[in-house]
Amino acid sequence: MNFTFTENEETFRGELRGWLEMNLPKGWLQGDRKLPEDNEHYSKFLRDWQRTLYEGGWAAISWPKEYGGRDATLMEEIIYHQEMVRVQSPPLVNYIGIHMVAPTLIQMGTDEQKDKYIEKILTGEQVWSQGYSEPGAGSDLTALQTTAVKKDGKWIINGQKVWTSFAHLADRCFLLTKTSQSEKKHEGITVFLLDMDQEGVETRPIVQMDGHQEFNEVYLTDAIATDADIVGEEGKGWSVLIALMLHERSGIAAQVFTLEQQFDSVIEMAKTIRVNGTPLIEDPFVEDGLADLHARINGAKLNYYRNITHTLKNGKPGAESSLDKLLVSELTKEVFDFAMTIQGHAGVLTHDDALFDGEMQRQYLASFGATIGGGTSEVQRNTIGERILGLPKDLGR
Amino acid sequence: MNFTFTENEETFRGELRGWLEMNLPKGWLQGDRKLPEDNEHYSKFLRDWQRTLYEGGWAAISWPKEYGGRDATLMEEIIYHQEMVRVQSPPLVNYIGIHMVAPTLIQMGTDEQKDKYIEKILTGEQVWSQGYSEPGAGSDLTALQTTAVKKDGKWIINGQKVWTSFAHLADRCFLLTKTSQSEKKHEGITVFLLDMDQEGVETRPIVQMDGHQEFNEVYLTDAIATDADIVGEEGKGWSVLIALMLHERSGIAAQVFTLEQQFDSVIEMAKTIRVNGTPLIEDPFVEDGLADLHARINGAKLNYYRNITHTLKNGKPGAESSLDKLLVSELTKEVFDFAMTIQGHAGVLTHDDALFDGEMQRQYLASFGATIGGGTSEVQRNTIGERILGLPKDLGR
Amino acid sequence: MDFALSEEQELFRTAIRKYMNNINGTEAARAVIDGKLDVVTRFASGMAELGVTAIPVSEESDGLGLGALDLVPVFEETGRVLLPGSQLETLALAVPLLESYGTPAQKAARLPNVATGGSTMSVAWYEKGTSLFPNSFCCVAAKTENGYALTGTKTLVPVIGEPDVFITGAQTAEGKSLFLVKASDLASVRMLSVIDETQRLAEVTFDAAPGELLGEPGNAADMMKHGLLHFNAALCSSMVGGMDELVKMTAEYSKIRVQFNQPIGRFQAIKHGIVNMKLDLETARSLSYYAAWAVESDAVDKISAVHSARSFISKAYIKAAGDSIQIHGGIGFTEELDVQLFLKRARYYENYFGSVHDSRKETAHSLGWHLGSATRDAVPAS
Amino acid sequence: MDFALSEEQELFRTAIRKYMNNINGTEAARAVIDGKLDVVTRFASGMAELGVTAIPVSEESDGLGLGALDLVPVFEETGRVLLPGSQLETLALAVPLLESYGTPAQKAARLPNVATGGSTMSVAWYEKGTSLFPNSFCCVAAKTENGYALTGTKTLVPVIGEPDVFITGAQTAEGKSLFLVKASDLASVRMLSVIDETQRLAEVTFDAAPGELLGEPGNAADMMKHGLLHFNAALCSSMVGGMDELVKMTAEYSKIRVQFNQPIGRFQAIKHGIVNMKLDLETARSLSYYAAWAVESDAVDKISAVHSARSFISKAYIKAAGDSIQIHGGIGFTEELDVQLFLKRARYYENYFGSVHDSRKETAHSLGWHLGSATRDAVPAS
Repeated sequence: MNFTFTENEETFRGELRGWLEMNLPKGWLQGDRKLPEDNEHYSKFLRDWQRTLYEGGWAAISWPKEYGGRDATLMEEIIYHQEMVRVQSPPLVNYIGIHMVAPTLIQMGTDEQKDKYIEKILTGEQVWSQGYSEPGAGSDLTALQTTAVKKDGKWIINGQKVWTSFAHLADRCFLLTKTSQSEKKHEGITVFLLDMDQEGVETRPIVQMDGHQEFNEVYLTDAIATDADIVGEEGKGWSVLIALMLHERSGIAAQVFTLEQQFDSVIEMAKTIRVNGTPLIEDPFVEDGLADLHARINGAKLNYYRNITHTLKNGKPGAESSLDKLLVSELTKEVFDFAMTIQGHAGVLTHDDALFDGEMQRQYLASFGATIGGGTSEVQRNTIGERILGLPKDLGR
Repeated sequence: MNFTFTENEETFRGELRGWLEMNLPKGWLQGDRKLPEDNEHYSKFLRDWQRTLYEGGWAAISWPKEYGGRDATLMEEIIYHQEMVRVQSPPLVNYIGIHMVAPTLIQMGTDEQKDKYIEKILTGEQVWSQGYSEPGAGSDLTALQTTAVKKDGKWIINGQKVWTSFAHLADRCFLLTKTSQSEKKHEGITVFLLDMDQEGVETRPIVQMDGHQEFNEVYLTDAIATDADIVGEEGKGWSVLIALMLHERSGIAAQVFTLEQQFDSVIEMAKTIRVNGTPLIEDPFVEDGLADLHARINGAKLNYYRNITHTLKNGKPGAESSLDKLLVSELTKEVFDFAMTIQGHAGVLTHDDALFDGEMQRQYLASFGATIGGGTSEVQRNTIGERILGLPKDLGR
Repeated sequence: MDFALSEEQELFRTAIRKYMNNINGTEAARAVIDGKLDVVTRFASGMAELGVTAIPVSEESDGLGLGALDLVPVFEETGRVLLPGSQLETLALAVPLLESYGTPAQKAARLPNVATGGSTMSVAWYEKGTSLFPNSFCCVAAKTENGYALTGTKTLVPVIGEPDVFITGAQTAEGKSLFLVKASDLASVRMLSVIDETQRLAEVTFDAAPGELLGEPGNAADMMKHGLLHFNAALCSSMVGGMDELVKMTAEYSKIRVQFNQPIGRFQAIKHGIVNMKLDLETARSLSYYAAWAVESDAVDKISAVHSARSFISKAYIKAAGDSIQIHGGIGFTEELDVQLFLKRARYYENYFGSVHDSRKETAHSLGWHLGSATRDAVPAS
Repeated sequence: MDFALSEEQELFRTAIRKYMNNINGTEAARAVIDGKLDVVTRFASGMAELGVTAIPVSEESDGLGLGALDLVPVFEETGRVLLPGSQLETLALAVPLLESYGTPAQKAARLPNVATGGSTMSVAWYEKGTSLFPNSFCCVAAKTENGYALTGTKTLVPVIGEPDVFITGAQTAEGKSLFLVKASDLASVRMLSVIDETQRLAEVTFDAAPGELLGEPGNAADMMKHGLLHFNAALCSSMVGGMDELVKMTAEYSKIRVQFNQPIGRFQAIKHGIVNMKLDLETARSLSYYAAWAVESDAVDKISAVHSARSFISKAYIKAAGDSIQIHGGIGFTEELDVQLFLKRARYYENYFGSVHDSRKETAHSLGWHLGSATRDAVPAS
């Protein structure tokens, strides 16, 4: 058992840190991390950042070298996430392209698809979204109703997608459709690489309860794709989706480190805010609650390390790695809930009027999305119960 | 809204109090409440107590006067439970006979059955048990497998019952059997009034985790009953069971008041036990936890009062009264769990070596039965969800 | 024993709910979010026409002279639609304080006006960087020829519906005292950003503002405690109304939302989750009824009754709203649905004039747990 | 990065588990309940033969000189079968105390004997009516010609397996100090009733019992804190072993128990309940591994590592056992099944040498939360 990093790993970290210091947007490291509010400037800012990452060779470190990556080891990937979280780097606008679409195309795309997309994904020239969920297909993705029908050699796509992240900025969409009705619910699904820039595609932002608009509804009305846009085989989209998900090798590294960082800022608050001259942390309930959270957050991080160790030793993650998302997302909610409670009535103030940091109030609201998006906690518990503990499958599934 | 009792009600309370002071076993009110340990003396003690109640006219106050009851009002029943809990009266050995079997026989028994049983139930001459659960039929009573087959004019009964309370002391059993196989799971069930004193009936005590032996397994091997022992109609036992359950008019009054009393004794402990000279209650975590429990216990009691009010106004309980058992049983577990925690390591001592009252350690262990017996919390939640909130029925039921 | 609202009270609830139906749920609350503040005064007039504003005002001051129990249906129903306004502060805090501590002249000058809906009041108690409980004042009241002149800054002051008088606190030679200050005498008002956007809070400054002493000087803490018993009982009703609505909307949604070919309410994770909300709701309702009864009857256990209710319900409301969001799934996370409004409101109330721990401490002390001998709950007689 | 037990450690686990299989689950624990105390010494010898007793003893004292991590598989496996005995007290508390503070003569006199299994030790720290944390002593040690004479009464003293030496605490002129007292020098031993009947606790009295000073006089509190870091790390492993067994038996039961024509594990209330146990188990395991690593490596965050583990696991073990009883239903409430034994053991450990709140307070202080500047967790380097 050891928690040290190798010399190579530390060198890698040093190189990244040095590059970040030189290349992060101006004032970023000093705390000026405001993103532009209007869509156009926001989009440009993020695309510029991805371009910068690309030029530094830091956009897709886990990709093979031949495609412009670094063939990074798993530990390097983890260090990468640690450092990016540490500097609270701007979001990666093409996260879906870099971490999901391109690795999947590298694995199973046609040569034509690789030529057409991989480089543009890397440079950020082409931003990708994913079109999975639908109003009637949330936890149960197989219930999707968006159809693609072939007519005169073209696929005509109709339906509605929802929770399509980055769709308002995206040029392309990794789109799940139904191309045939089948008895078996995982069959008849086909994945298209859809051009978003066409008449039949309309996006409408979803306003979240925290005021942000990261997701969209996408309306598809006779949108068009071709055979060349199909990933893998027609009707075998479900296995493409599974393959895509397996590309997230480093799992929820970013969320683990972000949670840790957010907790640290709550600790900082408890040490800073004084009530009648006494720091909050001196309240025994505050101390006790934070120590409890500390233990559980550390436990979640250590679970993650244990799972990483398993991957390092066995080449692939063990079953227990599916616990990580559930633990981290629920802890995120708890941390902010507790942070709200201990601020007293002043905790209702937000933005510039906040007691400590108005962003905390927004993060509290945002935290409710953590146990819904990417698989609700309920679905996660079913999966863990059935896959890890071997409990009988749920009725109705 | 008012919480006062009428003059009649207070007179009733006074009469009962006076009678209890005169008639409780010697030393009982002063705290000498030890029951005999060996079965024979235990049984005699409890039968004597029931006889005393009977002679005072306090054994079955809610029964009609013609059967030896008092035609007590609901409020009088509640006052009765309050007072019995207040003096921590000895258990009513024939609880099942008094509160369930006899009222059911009064409602739907034959004249012969009434003549044969009612008075003996009242006097305690005949103690009753109930034979519902089986090893394979716990939460799902309809899965029962004990059969009664008619042969030469007699019913031959075979099977196994479990969780049969008081069976080791009982003379008779209110027994659920299957007399025909039916597609519909609530059909083909017949209730017999079984004589326990026969060769085909063998009882074996179940040792509970708290060391007590209140329940039994009952093995039925060619046990015999006659047509005259059937309650209601052959094959319609399920409706007999429902009728029987409806006779618990005052609901969980005894449990509500017991919970309140147990909580008071935890408060007493927190005020009494000193750590380095300071009472436990001065520990902010103890104070906070107990105040939280106080609120919820009071809430459960007030819910009960609200439901009683509903019964008083409408002649029958409202749907919400089904919440009472769930709330009280879960709170009982929480109270003792908390009581264990705050005693520190000395909390592991029990009996005469206990820090405060060794009975508390046993009650902690016993509390785990509260959310299992009489319908598990899981089943209760299903029932509430479906009957009160109108949620869809569980799959598989 | 009769633990239920009276027929008249339930009838009044029906009247209010009927009026609320015109609002179409949270429409008024959403109007405030959109900056359309005129709805506040419009609905305040509506409430006055229904007679709500006269309920707690004594008959001598042209009110109905009714008690805390009569406010229960009112605040359950306003809480159900998150009605924006200062009803709670006016009717359940300012009025009880004036009724208990005001001089005949003070009452005559203000209460009839409140009863008719012509005036609303608010409180300015919090200061920056002092206690989380609003009884630490740095604000100073200097004696003048006619009364007092207040100087200092207050924050977290509810100003929705433009109250014309604030009850505020300041230091005097005799200690912490309460004062009435007219809205027109404020030196400045700076609006604050609030997580519950259906509220309007401000930081206000007094610059030698004329203040009318309320009650005895030096007696602020006791008066606030007294006023807050009334306030918390009413606040609990408002939260119960919100919880009731949450249980309803969540149960309904779980019957119609289908996933895996099943209405999600069929899955025990969902079903039992909603049942837990229902359990909390009924406990909350019982505790809030009893709190109102105890305040109205001046029962010996009124402090523990109110603070038991408050400590339980503050937490339960937040939990119900959070669980409702989870059960609604993605759509519950959007601004489109009302669930998030209830969550923000629940959070807004959590520490309003005291935390859950504060209320539990009040409960423990009022029950005599620290005195070495137990006092029993007044109900039932036993 | 390598966060896993080594191959050797896992091999050792296999050996111990194989040996434990002969015990047939909780048979040894149940034997103690039935008063058959000879099993304790029998299994103690067995453990010694496996080399377990030599693990923490240094090579100079004829031990293996291994660290806290090597005890992890040992205590997970003994915890899994609730092995009765004083292994925890001897190997994870007395040995570390002697190794750290014993004189060469004290070590030579006792440790080789412990390593071979010839001797077991225990601690006598609690006194009646003092602190819930066992560092308040009224017991007195008077200086004599040869050493000290101890007088007083200790309670909650583990005496299972007849330990021949007790480490105890008493007041001296220099303050609270630790002493070694031979079992044969006890004036009286009175057995106590314990909720976990697989334990044997006694009240013992010293009447001028000869005591050998351990470490510096007046230094008891620090020594105990040091010893308890070792102890708590090992205790956590023992609890993790119990939790692991609970998850297994509960999951298995839920697959075979049929109600409503379904294995009950199909119902989400049951399924998610077991998943929650599993989540806690994995967190507990990670925290316990890290605690052992931190103790073995003398890491800067060893205090928070150990107390984070302890505070989480003490609670999680009780919860797992309670939930397991509920999921087992009626049969889980009987003495027949093992679940209740785990519950009683979990409860037994809950406050053993410190409560959950104590551990959280230790965590907070060791992380510098009260110093005005945060110290970061040592892992990962960042």
